[in-house]
Amino acid sequence: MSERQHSTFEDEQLIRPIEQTGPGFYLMVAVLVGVIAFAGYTYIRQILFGLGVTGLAQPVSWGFYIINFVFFIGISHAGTLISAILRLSKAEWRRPITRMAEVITAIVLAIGGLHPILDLGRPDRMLHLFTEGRLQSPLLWDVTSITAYFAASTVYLYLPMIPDIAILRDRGTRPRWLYEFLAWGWRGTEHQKKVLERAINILMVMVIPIAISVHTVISFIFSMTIQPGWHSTIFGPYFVVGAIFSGIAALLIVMIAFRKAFDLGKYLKLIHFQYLSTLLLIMSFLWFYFTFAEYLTGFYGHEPNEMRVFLYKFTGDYAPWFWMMGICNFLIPVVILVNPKTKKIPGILIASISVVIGMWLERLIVVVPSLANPRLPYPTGIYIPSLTEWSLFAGGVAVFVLAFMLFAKLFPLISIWEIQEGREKSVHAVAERLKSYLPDPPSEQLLSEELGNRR
Amino acid sequence: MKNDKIIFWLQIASVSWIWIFVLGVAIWILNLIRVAHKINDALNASVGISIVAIPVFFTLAAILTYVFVGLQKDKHQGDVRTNQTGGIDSSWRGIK
Amino acid sequence: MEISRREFLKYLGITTAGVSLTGLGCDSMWSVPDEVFEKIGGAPRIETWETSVCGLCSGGCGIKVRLIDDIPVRILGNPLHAVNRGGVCPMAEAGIEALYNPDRIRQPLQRIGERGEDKWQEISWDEAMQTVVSRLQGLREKNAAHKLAFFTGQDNNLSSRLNERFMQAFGSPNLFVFDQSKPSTVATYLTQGHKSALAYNFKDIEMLINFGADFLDEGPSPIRFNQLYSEFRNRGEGRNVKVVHVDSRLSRTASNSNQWLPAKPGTMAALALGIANVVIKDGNYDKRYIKTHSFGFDDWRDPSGNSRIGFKALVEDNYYPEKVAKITGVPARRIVEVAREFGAAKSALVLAGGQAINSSNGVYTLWAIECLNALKGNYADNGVISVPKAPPFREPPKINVDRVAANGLKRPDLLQSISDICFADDAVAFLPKTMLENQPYQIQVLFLANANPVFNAVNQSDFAAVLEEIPFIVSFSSSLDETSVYADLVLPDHVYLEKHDVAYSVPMVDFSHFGMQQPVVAPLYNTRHTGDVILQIAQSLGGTVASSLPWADTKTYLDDHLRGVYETGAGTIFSERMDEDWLKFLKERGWQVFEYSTFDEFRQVLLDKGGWWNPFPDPTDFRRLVKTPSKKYEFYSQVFEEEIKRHLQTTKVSKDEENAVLQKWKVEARGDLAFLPHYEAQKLRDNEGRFPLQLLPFKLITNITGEGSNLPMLQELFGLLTRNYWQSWVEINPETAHDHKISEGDMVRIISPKGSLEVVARLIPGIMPGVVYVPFGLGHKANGRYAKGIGVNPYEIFLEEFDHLSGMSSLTSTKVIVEKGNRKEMA
Amino acid sequence: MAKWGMVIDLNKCTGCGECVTACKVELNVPVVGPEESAKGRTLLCMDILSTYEGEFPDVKMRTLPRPCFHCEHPPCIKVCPVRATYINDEGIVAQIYPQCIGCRYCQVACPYTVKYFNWTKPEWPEERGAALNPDVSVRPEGVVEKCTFCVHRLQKAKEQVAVEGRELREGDYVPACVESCPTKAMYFGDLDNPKHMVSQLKKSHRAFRLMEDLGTEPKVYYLSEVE
Repeated sequence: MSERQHSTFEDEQLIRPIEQTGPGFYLMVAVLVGVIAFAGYTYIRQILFGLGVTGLAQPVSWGFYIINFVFFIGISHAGTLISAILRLSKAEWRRPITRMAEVITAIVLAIGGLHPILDLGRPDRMLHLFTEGRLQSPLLWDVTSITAYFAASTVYLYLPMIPDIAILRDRGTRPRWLYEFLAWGWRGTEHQKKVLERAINILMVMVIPIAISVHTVISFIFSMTIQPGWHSTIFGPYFVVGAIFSGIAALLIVMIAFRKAFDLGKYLKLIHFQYLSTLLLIMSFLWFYFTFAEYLTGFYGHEPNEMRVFLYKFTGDYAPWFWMMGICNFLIPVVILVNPKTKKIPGILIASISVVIGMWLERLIVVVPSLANPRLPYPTGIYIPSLTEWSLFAGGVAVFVLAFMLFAKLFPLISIWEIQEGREKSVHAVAERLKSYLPDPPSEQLLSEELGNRR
Repeated sequence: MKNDKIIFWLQIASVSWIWIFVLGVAIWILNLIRVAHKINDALNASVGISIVAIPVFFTLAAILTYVFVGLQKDKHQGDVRTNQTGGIDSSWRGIK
Repeated sequence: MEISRREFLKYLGITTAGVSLTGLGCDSMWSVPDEVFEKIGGAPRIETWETSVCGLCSGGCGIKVRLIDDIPVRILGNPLHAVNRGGVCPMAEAGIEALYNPDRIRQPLQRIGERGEDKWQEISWDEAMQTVVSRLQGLREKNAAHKLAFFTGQDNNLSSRLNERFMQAFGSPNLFVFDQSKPSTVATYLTQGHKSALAYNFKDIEMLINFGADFLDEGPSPIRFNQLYSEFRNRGEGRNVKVVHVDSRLSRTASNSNQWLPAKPGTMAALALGIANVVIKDGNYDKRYIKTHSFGFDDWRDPSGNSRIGFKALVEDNYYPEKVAKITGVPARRIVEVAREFGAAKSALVLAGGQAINSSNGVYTLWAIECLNALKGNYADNGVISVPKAPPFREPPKINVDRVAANGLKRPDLLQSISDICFADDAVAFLPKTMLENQPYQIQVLFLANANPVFNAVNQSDFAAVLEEIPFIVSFSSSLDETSVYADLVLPDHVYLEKHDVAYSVPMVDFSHFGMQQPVVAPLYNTRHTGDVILQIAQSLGGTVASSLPWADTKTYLDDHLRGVYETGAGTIFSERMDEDWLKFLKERGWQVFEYSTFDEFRQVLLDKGGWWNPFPDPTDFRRLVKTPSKKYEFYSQVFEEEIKRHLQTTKVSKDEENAVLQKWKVEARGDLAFLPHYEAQKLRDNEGRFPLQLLPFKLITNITGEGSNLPMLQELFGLLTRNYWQSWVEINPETAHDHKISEGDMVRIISPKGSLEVVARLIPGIMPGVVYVPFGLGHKANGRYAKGIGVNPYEIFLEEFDHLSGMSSLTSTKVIVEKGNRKEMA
Repeated sequence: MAKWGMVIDLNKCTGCGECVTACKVELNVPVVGPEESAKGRTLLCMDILSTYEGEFPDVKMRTLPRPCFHCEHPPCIKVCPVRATYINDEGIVAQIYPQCIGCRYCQVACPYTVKYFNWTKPEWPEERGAALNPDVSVRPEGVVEKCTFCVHRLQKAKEQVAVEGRELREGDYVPACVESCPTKAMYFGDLDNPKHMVSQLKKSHRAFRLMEDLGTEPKVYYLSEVE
């Protein structure tokens, strides 16, 4: 009986990776666990010997951990925000994308959110944040808003997954108890659907400001200080734009990877990539605009301290990174994505990878040069990260990939019900909607009058 | 079924957990306000943040609870396991 | 943002905000106490203060040591001390680390490895003493007492006088002092015929021209000069001292002066004479003094009726500002300005040091500079320059000399046989020349105390070779420095905080004074005061040696000297609220300032207050002091003529003979010019321009002697201003660096014909183009974990050039090339 | 309440570095050693900044002793997430070492870069034993530290004064750097007390503070050099 059931199920392909596991999966998991274990080892070493094992020093006392914190949280904007915006704007092409986007958010947020702990000199005193926290500090704003965003995006990931979980439950996929538990008794009745839809709609509206607040608040860590290169009002929106920018790129990479791995070409069509990469292109321009505005104000004002940081980035020690950032974030994506010939999957992949690298560099460019150029005549410090920092960075990425793979093992990466809903309802709904955008057809009377006049 | 009962209670527990979490956050923030008030240090900042943060968390918990309660209503409608068309797509069709 | 502190702390549950006062200071709520932290806790914490004298350089600064439960924890300046007046330098402050240095020698050591291999075996004091005594007895039995040599360091304390006494009683003339900060007296001798060290009274001067003496970093007693230089510009409107500094590097001394005249290295004589030229032309000199108290200023006729050239004509003809500007690189306008100001000043002083002394033309340079003082009449009785008397210590009993000792003392010392230097007093650097050839005899036993020529001499490798050959070497060092590792036996001395001594007559201080050094803590290890060891050796040797050194220990020896001060009642013990003027007031009215009923009381007060001084010295009568043939200050040095005569052991010297001697002493001038101060260009070996840059060393207040390298605190603050901690660097002018394709922070290799160094480049605009500077003090090959292998020692690559008149090493004669190294500096 | 502040007369300062050494000894600031030092981890709660002006031969070197400026509006305390750094009502900006979680935000936020982080465990040779200043706690690794104006001395002075039953006088409380300055270039006292030297000196036409435009209101004044 079940054989027949499976064969008739239209979106069988989406479920298959959950029920079948190849050797590649295990190999991949082994490699990732290895990387994570090494990162764990270096972190334990850091706890034992203190932050001295990093490349941090005076005056560059923030480095990779903070850079990665900002970077990962930025990536997390891929998901919930994009999916919420697309849902809200009723963009029908969103259907196969939203789930992946939301998963990225939840996982990366967890990883990014833990990064400040890596950065602590005394992680054993973490609890002081809860007993003695001081809400005037932007770090606590971060704690609050990241917690809120994590909670919201987890809920936002979970609720639309309920119907899909119910499918898995009904198919009897193992572990059954898990799906039974998570399905929350979904039967797909009219009432249930209404409840879910309403909840999703509220969340959709709510999650957008939370997401924006998160990256704004992260930018506040820097812009609330009075340090040259940081103390800028543009930082909030600038960081948000950068976050969405890197988020889209990360989403594209994940989509391309899983399209290949799970053979999802049927669902993730070129058009999806092209739409999304158009968004990426827009964000690239927007990012450039913000960068330009940010640096022009600094340059034009020509305040000496500001200028020192500025020159350090443009012509000084950080010039290679700075210009590479410009190339990665603007030149490469624009060149590739403007030309329809290169705006194909390989091109998009290259553009996305370049943007992710570029955005990481941007975080580096934000954090280090301001610290390396103190106002008073101290020596400018060169920051060279140590193996510990690199391995923890690799560990962070590995945790992300592993968690994503495990998620894909347990749940469908593409929202089955949304695809089905699209197939069954939206074609008609969109036609209706489109009709409502168009000018109304002329009435009979007017038509005949017109004809009469001609005669 | 006994299994169903256990799962139901687990579900209840998970929904309560979100409330515990939300309450925890609220208590934490209120505690910080209390501390700030006590030593007269950055009280307004604390209050300002609490005004924004606490409602957000409560709304989240409320939405989750709303969905949970809402789904419970039709929990046993149509035994899906005997449904020939397979899975939830039948119910979508039914709606249509 | 206002927090009521009390409430805040109450809330946090801690009482002292991160700094503890009682108990652990941190609340148990959070604290994770460290072991060190716990160590501090517990004891009753009784705070006491002890005065003493810093022993890390020859500055003799008074210190005040803070003790908690009798453990010294901090060193501060003794505010009552007349020399340093409460100030100390970073070196003194870090002295606490000398006491607790983990690499101190804790027990007598006997060498078990090869010479210099640094392998040792601990032995008992008795055994060690027995070895030393039997060796010395052996020498005396063979009637070879002179074959004992003693190398010491600073000599301005009473225990070093004990060493001198021991050497005389034993019968050896070979005691040599290796003190870098000792001012050279050769120029004084040439012009005035005496070798007294001069001191200066800065109280009423209006202008000071400093030729190359980096007083603020090198001292003697650098902190005194820091105070003086600070005071110079804070005397109040119109009373400030105008300070002009001449040097090729903008040192801290230069930057604390009003004007910096960067003269090329080795050309200071020309600059001094250029200033003299303007002063003489303007007639702005002390004509009365020159007329009545000087010789050789104007042209003169010798007894045979020949016309001889005088200083005035020499200067007027040869050292006009434009020419001097060409030689020195200082614009003529500047020279004239400074000279006019100098001439116009009612009281102006000229000082010299650093590269003015340590260059191959050092004596002529110093001489030229001294002449400026003479032009201002400073050697008259205006009180600016004086020769301070030693404190009125009681003279110890006469030394008994037996036959063996008398024989030994009759022998020439090791330097007397060197013919190619004129004055051997400061010529310790020439010791290897004779010792390597066992001339005039071979040294059998060598004592080392505070002397480290294997580190701080430019011919250090020669010294090492000398030490290899000496049959028996005893070191009294408290740490295994470069020289001590060659010893056969190490009899460790106390660290200065553990011993008694009296430090007196700090160079350049114009009043007589002494500071009491006393143990502030019981010796931590099984070490002994070198004075005690010397006395004990003397006792064991018996006979006249024992009877000449009759004291049971150093303390009684010191007390014996102090009795003299007590009995004469001169001067006063340092005291609170008794400034100089008030004391003078009392003294003038014939009141004894303090009286003590017993010597013990006097001694106790001395120890409490830290020392004694005589703030109202009698003015020096230079007329009585000057011992030249003309009985006057000699611009034209007849003393030098006499010296040549003595050297040739004739009374009549022919021109050829004279020229031959001058040739030997590397003097280029002939005839009258050789006997007048003049500028002689240095001959620098640069192998056809292969070595385009000149290398000079400089010193830092954070490690004045180079012996502070085993104190981690000083290593960490070594290059405080350039931020080169725990490392050496080279200072280069940005232009020069650009020409050699070197940028800030590059690792560079400095190559001289003798060797090469690898250091970090620092581009500093205050360095003359074409000259590079490397700090002295690091690059130890021994001396403990903190010193060894850190930084480089520039002396390793300095050429072994000397001033053959004084025998001093020349530090301005080395040319180098600076090449970019391979690796970039981290940090 | 007193407002403790410092005046540094640059015309008197010769840049000898004694204040730096005194600070290191008084506050038990550890020596970090050559490797750590090369990485730029030297701890100097008191520091001397030196700059060169002009080009050869018209060069001037300036030295500027730099303690913590104990700002009246310190940017560091605003950002501390756990109240490990705070300003007390006598104007001293202090750091509570047992409270600090080592996030280094204050260090990053300080426009004067006066805060330092203990990257490694502070170590002294075993032989040194208890020969440290018992009035000041030894920092654990992983916390930020700074110049405290030797606030432990204030407490000692207050206890002393209480025993003697009198008011706190000028000179009862001075930090180690001021106490040890050989050229007496540093003054310390109550900026609000017109009788104290510092409150007179801060009105001098030579007085200035670093980066006054930032509005941090430093409580360390400098008296400029007289040319």
